[in-house]
Amino acid sequence: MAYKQVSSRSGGALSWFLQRVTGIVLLFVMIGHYILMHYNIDSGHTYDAVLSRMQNPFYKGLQMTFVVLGIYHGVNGTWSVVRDFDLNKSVSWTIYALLVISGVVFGLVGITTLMSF
Amino acid sequence: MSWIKTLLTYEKAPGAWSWGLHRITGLGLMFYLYLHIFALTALQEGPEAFNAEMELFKSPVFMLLEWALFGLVLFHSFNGFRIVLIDLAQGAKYHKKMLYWLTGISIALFAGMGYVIFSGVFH
Amino acid sequence: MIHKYDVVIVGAGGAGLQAAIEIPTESSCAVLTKVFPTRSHTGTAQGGVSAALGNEEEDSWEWHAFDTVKGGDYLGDQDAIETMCKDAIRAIIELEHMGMPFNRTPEGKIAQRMFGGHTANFGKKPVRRACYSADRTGHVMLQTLYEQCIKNDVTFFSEFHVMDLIIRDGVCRGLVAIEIKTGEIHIFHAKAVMFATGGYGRVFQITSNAMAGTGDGFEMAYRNGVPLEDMEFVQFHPTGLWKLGILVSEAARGEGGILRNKDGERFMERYAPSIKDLAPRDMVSRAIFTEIKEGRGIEAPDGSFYVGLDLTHLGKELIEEKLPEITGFAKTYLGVDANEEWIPVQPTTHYAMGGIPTTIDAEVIVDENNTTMPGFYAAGECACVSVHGANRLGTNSLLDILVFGRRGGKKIAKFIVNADYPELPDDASAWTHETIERIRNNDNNVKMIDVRSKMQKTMMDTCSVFRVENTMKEGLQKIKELQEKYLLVGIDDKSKGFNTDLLEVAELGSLLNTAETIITCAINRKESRGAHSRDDYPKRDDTDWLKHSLIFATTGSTPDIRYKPVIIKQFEPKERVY
Amino acid sequence: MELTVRIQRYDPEKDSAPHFENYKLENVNKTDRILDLLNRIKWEIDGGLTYRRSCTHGICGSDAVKINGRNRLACSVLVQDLKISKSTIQIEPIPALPLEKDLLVDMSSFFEKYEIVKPYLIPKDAPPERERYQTNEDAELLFESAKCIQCGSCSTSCPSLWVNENYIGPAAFLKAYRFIFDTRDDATAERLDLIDTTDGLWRCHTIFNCVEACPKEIDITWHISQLKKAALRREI
Repeated sequence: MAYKQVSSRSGGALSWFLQRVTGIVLLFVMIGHYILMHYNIDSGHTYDAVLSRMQNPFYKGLQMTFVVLGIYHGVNGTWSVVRDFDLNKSVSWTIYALLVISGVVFGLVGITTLMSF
Repeated sequence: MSWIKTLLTYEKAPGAWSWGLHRITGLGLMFYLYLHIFALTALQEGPEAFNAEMELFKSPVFMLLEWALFGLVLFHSFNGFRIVLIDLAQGAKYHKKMLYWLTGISIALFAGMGYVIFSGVFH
Repeated sequence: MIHKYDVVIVGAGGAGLQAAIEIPTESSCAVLTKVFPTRSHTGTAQGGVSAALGNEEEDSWEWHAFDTVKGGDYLGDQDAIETMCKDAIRAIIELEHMGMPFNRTPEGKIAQRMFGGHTANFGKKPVRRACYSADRTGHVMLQTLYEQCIKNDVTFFSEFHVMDLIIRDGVCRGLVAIEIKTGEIHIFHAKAVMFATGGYGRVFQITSNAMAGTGDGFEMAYRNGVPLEDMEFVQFHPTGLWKLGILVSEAARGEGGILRNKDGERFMERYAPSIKDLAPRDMVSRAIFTEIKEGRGIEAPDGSFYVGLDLTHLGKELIEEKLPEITGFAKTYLGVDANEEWIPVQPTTHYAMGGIPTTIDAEVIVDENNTTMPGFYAAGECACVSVHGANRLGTNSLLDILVFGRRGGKKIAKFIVNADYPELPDDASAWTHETIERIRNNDNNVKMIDVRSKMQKTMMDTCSVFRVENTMKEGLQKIKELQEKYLLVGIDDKSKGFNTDLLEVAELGSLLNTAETIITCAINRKESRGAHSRDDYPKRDDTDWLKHSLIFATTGSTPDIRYKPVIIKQFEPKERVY
Repeated sequence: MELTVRIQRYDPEKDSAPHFENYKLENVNKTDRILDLLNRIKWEIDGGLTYRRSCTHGICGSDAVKINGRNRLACSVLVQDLKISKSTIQIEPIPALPLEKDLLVDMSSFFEKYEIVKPYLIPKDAPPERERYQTNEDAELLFESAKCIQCGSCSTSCPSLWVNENYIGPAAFLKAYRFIFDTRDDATAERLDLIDTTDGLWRCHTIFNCVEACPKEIDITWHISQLKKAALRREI
């Protein structure tokens, strides 16, 4: 193998760091989500219960953060798994595009759902 | 694809296990997150649709799945925390110890969650 | 395949790399090595490299020169020793500038430690002269020099096994090598060839040397009519790991380690009252063998004997900081925790004081009148300048390769400017082809391993620390028989690429011929001096033997031995006591 | 004791694919090095067995092989150090590098990567007359990384290399660390540029296979984490 050196900074540092930052934030959001949404005395899961919770801006904000950061962390994480492989450019760009599009789509769906109340 | 053979035959130390599981749980959670978001779109279709869906989740099978999901969340969060300590603090020097401790705590929490889910205290 | 290079350096240890760095980039230079450069044996040096920097206490290059002369039992050439000790300071500073990581003093200078035979004020007391990097000095030095070669874009031919020199009419014209990967024979046509091929430790059974240390350079030169100087002087390092021979650095004693016999006695007090355990290596090795002979050795489960190297009083912290590698070896290979127990040690074949005779500029000398051979240079362990005389002081080998590797490189750089490529003979690779064909076509009835282990055992039994005429003569006889047998040795592996089976047989040829020169010279020198200790001639004899021996190959069965005077400058020979 | 050594053999001039051969050895001591076993097989049974070796005590870095599923130096592991099931020791070449013959692999890509991190001191100023001063603490920061013997155990144990042959790998990172954290060196940014790439630092996922494999017990992952932080620091 003649080694191909790709020099020039490629911004790996930032996405690597953001992955860690979002991870830590998600850790707390997750705890919040679990306790507030699922496991407390009045965490009903009926339509009405959910609806009434969603009126609370704090809850809403928390869910919004969860959706956005969760999707970012997930897409970025999956991309880093994909990037480990020595794929040819077109394949990796396709996967990248699919990941980004899916993230955007599901992000929008999630946000729309949240905003519809 | 010879890497698969290498991966399978090479001795896996705790670090390698945690890496593998972190990836698997991560991808699993990613998938679940999309599913979760998709499921919640039922909220827009009105109370009947949503409540019907919620009933589904109360079945024992889904309770098991919920418990398993919590397992993924636990491992991925705690191991993620460990990775952050390795990368940004001096965690590399204590990585195995951390893994053993976090695994211990996770198992305890996982058991606790099992009780919570199946006893139905919060339902 | 024929390559043309201004300079071809054989060996990528300290001397070879240091020489390569000195060749200007305008000239073409190739470094050939049978192992990858960073695998060279320089990397196993542990304790330090000496220079009178005076960083820890007062020191001077003259004291260093005196110690080297006295350590070598007055056989060293004092002009060369002077050159080396003076240049040492520059050499170390230059290494530091190249980025070698050293241990440091509290003020941030290069730290120095004590080492065997290095004293202040002409033998008054031990002095801190060895610059070091924990006990990996050689390793980091080799790395640093290799790094500089990468920086200078030196051309390496790694895993090329050099088989033969091309010398015709007293002129060196290049060499013949096998590319290990393909098995192909390459001819390197050169204006200048430098040998930096290292030692021959594998001639003996117990050795600290790498398996690559098979004396190829010595033998190739000798076979092609170049004499070998002072081959009888073989250094036995007193502290090799018991049975394995793996080196336990003298730094262990420099940091305060003590040798003890089975009664727990610090026996070196009896042999060298003033500097005790820090006496030169030849003395300590003899002392250990004497202790064992007189029944004060420690018996091992298998009935062999060793002595103990006691580091238990040094403290965990010092051991971890300054001697981590060797205590690691003791742990890995013998299961001995040096913090708690004595390390079992025994003398191990370590270093060749003798070798290809050279001037102080690494030009190879071909006779007793100091005539040099155009285009042939040698430096490092395979060369004999001679700075080590009859016994090398610890840390001086790393210094030797730096100083004379560099001087050789500089001399070559000057030489090639005006030199033309000498004509290449048609039969340049004939010997190599014949040898390979012979080995390939032999029936595999005589096994390489049988011949080699018999040779190693013979050398160990007849020509190690204590030597007697009769046994040595028997030894020589056996070596000659083995040389006959060697011609019948065959191989299992008939493939071309990576045929290590074939190369090991070729190396055996080098080992046997080198062994012959060692034992022949040892029989010839009828005195005891430095590492050459004769039971039948226990005294040093300056009247008859204050001279270098040069062994020449002849067409007959007995080699020719001639002599060359020792250069004495400011230090007149005196009795050697410590 | 009696022992079976199962060795992967491959002679490109004869075999189409690698295969395993078993060698029965008698009178094996539990304190024998694995290299001693290989030597015995080569010298007594089959001279064709091919592998690299030189110093025999873990400092030249020639004989990294995969022993019982993990990269180790054959000369630094004794029989007693291995968990041996069914009295068999399995020896294969280190993974992920092109196989040449038997246990011998082509290490050229490994060394190419070593060279790209500019593995030599690059100081800004001309050298002073005497040594550059450095505190012992600063010097000791380098010692662990300077222990590296380039045996290749670490890089070839890394899953990131298994799936991407362009991955620069732990050994080269360690060399980069050796200079980036040397107080005498002034080419930090230049060197970081070379490893702060998509095939560089960010493919390290702290798997610790390198640390497990390193025969010199270097905490390579720790060293890489220092490099990652250095690369990050200049971004934020």
